[in-house]
Amino acid sequence: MELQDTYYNKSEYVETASGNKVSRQTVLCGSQNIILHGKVIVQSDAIIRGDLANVKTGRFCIISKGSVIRPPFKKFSKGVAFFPLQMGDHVFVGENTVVNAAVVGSYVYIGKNVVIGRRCVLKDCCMIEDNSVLPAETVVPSFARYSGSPARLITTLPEAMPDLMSEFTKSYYQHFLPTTVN
Amino acid sequence: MAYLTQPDYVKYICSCGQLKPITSLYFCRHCLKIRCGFCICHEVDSHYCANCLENMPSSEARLKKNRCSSCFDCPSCFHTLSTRATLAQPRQAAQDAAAGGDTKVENKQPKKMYYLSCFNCRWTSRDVGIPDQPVASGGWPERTNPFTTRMNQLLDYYKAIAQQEKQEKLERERKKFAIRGKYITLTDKTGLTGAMARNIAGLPSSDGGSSSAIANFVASQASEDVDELPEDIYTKEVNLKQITSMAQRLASPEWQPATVSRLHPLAKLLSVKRSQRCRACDHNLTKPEYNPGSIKFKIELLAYYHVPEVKVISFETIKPGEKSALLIKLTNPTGHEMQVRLLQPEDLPQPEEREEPKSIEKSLEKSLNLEKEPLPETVPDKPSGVRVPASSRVCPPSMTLSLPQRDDAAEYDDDAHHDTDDVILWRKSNKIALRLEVVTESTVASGVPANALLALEYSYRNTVPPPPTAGGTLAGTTPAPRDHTLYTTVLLDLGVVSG
Amino acid sequence: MAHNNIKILPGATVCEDCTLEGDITIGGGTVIHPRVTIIAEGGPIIIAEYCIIEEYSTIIHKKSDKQENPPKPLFIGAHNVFEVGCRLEAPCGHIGESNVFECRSFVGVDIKIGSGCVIGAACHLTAPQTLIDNTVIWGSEHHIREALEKQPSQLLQLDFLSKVMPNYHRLRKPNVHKRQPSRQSQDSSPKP
Amino acid sequence: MALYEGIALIQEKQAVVLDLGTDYTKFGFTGEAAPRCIIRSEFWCTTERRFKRVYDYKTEEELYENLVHMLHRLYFRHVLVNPKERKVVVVESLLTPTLFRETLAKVLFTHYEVSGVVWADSPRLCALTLGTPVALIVSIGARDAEVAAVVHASVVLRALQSQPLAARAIHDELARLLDEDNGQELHLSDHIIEDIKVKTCFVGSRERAQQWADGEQPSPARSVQYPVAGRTAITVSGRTRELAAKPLFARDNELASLPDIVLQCIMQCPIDARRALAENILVTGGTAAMPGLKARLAHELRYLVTQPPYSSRLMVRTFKFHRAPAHDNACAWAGGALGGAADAAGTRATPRDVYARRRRLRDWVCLLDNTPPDHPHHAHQL
Repeated sequence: MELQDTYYNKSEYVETASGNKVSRQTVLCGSQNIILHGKVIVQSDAIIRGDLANVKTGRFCIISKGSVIRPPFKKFSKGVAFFPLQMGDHVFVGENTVVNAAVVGSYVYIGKNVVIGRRCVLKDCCMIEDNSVLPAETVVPSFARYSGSPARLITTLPEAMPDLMSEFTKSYYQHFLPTTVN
Repeated sequence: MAYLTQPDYVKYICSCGQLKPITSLYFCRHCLKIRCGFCICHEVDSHYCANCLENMPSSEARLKKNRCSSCFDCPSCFHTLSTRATLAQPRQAAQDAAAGGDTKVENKQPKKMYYLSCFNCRWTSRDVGIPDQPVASGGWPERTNPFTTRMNQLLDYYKAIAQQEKQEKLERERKKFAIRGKYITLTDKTGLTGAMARNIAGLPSSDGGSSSAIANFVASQASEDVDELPEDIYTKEVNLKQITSMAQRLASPEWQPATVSRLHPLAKLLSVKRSQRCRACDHNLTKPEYNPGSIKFKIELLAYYHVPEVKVISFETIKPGEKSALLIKLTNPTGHEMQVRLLQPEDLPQPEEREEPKSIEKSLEKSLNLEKEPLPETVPDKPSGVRVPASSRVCPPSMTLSLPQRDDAAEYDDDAHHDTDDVILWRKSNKIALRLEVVTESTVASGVPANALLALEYSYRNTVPPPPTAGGTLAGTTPAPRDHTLYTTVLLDLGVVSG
Repeated sequence: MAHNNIKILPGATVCEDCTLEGDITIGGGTVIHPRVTIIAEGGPIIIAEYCIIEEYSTIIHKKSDKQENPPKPLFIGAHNVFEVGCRLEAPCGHIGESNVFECRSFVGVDIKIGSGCVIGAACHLTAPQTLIDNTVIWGSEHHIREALEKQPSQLLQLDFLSKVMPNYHRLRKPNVHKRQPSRQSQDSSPKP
Repeated sequence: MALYEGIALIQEKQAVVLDLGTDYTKFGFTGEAAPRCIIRSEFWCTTERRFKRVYDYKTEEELYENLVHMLHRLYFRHVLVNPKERKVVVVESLLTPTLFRETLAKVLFTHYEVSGVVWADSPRLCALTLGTPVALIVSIGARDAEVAAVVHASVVLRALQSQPLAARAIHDELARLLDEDNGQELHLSDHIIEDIKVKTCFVGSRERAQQWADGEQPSPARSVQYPVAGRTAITVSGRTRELAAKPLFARDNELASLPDIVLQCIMQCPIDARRALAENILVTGGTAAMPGLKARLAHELRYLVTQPPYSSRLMVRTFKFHRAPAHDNACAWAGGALGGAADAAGTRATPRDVYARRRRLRDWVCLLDNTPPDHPHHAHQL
């Protein structure tokens, strides 16, 4: 099925020059450390913790309502360090999902109510189904489809995943429209 | 993406009869046919570890039993184990070493020691008393299968018998007459072990030179004792946390530990990259790049890139005896302009009954290859004679639609051309949206799944040069792309017939 | 709603963007991230030292019918970690030390928790039960095992957070002037 | 010459051994001591979005698809080799339905294009792990308990016994007892029932079983509180733990309990093999690993043989048991690995071209296959 249009309240969202659409109801901590590379949608009640470490997303990412993007920490013998969190292009993060990953590649689909544990590495082209839990330091290889708690590989993704994901995020962006208030 | 999160509204009929969404279909440019995972041949391309993303040559993978040498899985919850470093207290170490009576300078500095730990269930290699290791990777104690020795004895014994039997057979053939024992006849006919029976049964072997493996072999000894229940089973409290689950036992088939204290880190199983091949013409359909982290393919003949994509935009509820509207979107994924005509499924020309057996050279090679008898069928039987029951009919417009080629730059021009046509809703670059009508018979019961078949005729420009031997193309001339008219049928899922 | 009585001890880091209702005491060294909800509707909540409470966590001291008068407090021991989106509902009682409530976990009313336990991500504990010390629960099937030792403390992380967070967040000021709890263990850790 | 031999060795790829059980599938290489994997016989079904069991089929087509998916999982997720041009040793029961065998053959030969398949029955393979000339194989799996006498490497077919006395029967009884213990219908999933069985259940002694049956209450073993996600813990009483395996030993007029079928199997064998069989018993199969089961079976056999109808017809009084060099659940597989490795050249395999021409499998029940070669019937054939 084609995506249906999603409408948002024009006053709620800020649109930047590079096409990012960010809700005013988000918590962007340390916004100077957050780089959204254009045409990124950050929906209401999402939290991005730029104060802990840098957060970078690519183009056409969608951060849905209530999700938390949080750079992970690692303990060393001499203290704690928060790692920067990098996200590629065309990434979808579902509602109420917690992302503690170190790296999220491009063309990644993360469903809703998912927990991505600390320092996970999600390679390009993978999918985490709704309600899954990825324990800390999981590496999700390309073209893998993970599901469950703890999440396991259940099947593989079609080879056309990059095109599917880029088409999906682009059309999501195109269908994410301001309500015409009269 | 909708293909992964939603049910499949549009299914294509593969040339083998399977119904699949376009994303799981392939398109063989040599046969010009749609193929699916069921009717193609999968091959192991390369081995790699999904955790450390290192390639392993297949010979090494075979040697290491397809296990990564540096990554381990948790034996308790099967999550990947992490290596953690600790500083061993030198005092402690000194005391331990003091037993040997040798306290040296190196004990002065704290030494880094490593152990394995699971971030999911908090199992650690210390839980089962595995000593910490001085190096970060490897060095973990390996266990040997308790049954290996006996299995090897048995193996040597049976191999010796097989060898002996082979020799006897050769001799027998030389003598040109067959000695058939009383016992062997029946077993030899049906059995794997029939010939071994001869030896087991103690029948005289033709020559006395039986190998030492046979002579020294001791058969298993039965005993009257069996494993009795432990005395305390009726009185002991059961601690569920100390007993392993089936999954934990079977994760290491060699040991199958029954208690948690016997769990041991599991070397991580490797993954494979697969390449896929058309069974009819042996050409590759997909071939991944060698690098485990790469998502690129050397060859990637997907239906998604070669066959017009049909997507349902929306539809009216299907009611018996009524017409309802259906909006679909057609996309031309190829780099060439495409002419598409919608047809009724019965208007399709009958496909040739059997697929042509490849190119001449290929069949020649096959016929020369004597040991490879012409195998009648390599393509599997049609899994099911897919008789697609359709509740409704789509009324296709009689016009030919022209779809421009795919143009990635055009994606950014947002405005669609809204035609004022009855059929064409809008056009945008290589996409076109159509308004169609669906007619449902009045005899269709309500509540049954509603669906309709739609056939497509489309032009396809093949840029693959024809095989050089087939046409005798002159060297130097660039082979002109050939245009083909191809057909495919899709099944549209239109919800449920309502009353 | 009863009037709010929030006591924040010196050394605690409490973001302003939080919902704190009722009689709540927050111990020194504890860090409360933004968007945390703590509601003491059934009685006071006392959070001891060196806890971490991350975004979208909810701690509710639920009202119950068999409430004693005056209501007993919900006491949360030291070094507990409440990860993003977890939810703890307890009528009263005592949560031990050094527990980890992982992301999106849920602990219902009739659950007693010892020390050093880990409630795995997205585990929903609703049935009445008692978790003895060092219990680890994980996965959708609630696998249970006993860890060898207590969960390591998060003092190093707390150290980092209490230094960094004031630079980025509006904080609530400590309002109780009591001698700072001894930070022996922290001082012993090597400085970065 | 040596060089050529080496090449020949490389060219002959190690065969794989497949034991496709009802609940668990054992898969690995010949010549190895244990299977590479023991996994549930189920696969992820993309259309139904759940794990589907291989044995859940209504039609041949469905079975064909199930097998294709299962083997794909085995080859490409676990053993990681190309199925093509590699031989397969299939471990099968003598009572495998023809439909299943033939569909499996079709999948292996036409879909995966394996070069040859050795069809081997599990009793003889189990006997291979012992190396004794005579063995009585009692195999207790997921659905059925089978008792087969292997005498000089051939199965005494007329003495073959099979009864649905295995894991399924235990699971059903366990579910019933648990409902009793907890005073409600629990509707537990198979996985939980299995887990309770594995972690808590055992087979009590004969004397105690007798006491329970007589209504006496021997002091029960400790009861266990088994926690289940999202509900209150389940009580597993000591009685339940002890009696879950009762159906295997329950006797009625049909004399179809586990010890009965063992004795009947011996009784139907040639008289001069009986004593040897009784002294060479191997109890195998996943269910045989249940604590106390082997002991109980031994005691039952020693008692029952002194009772009618056996006391007068079976002059066997000693029963001896073997220990196979493999875990109970992988015993037949290990036999397959031995047999397959010994017969490296694959002389006993059905090659693919032969299958492609004839399109049939040998089967012991088929007259075409079980007629002796010198029988006049063969003269009529080609």
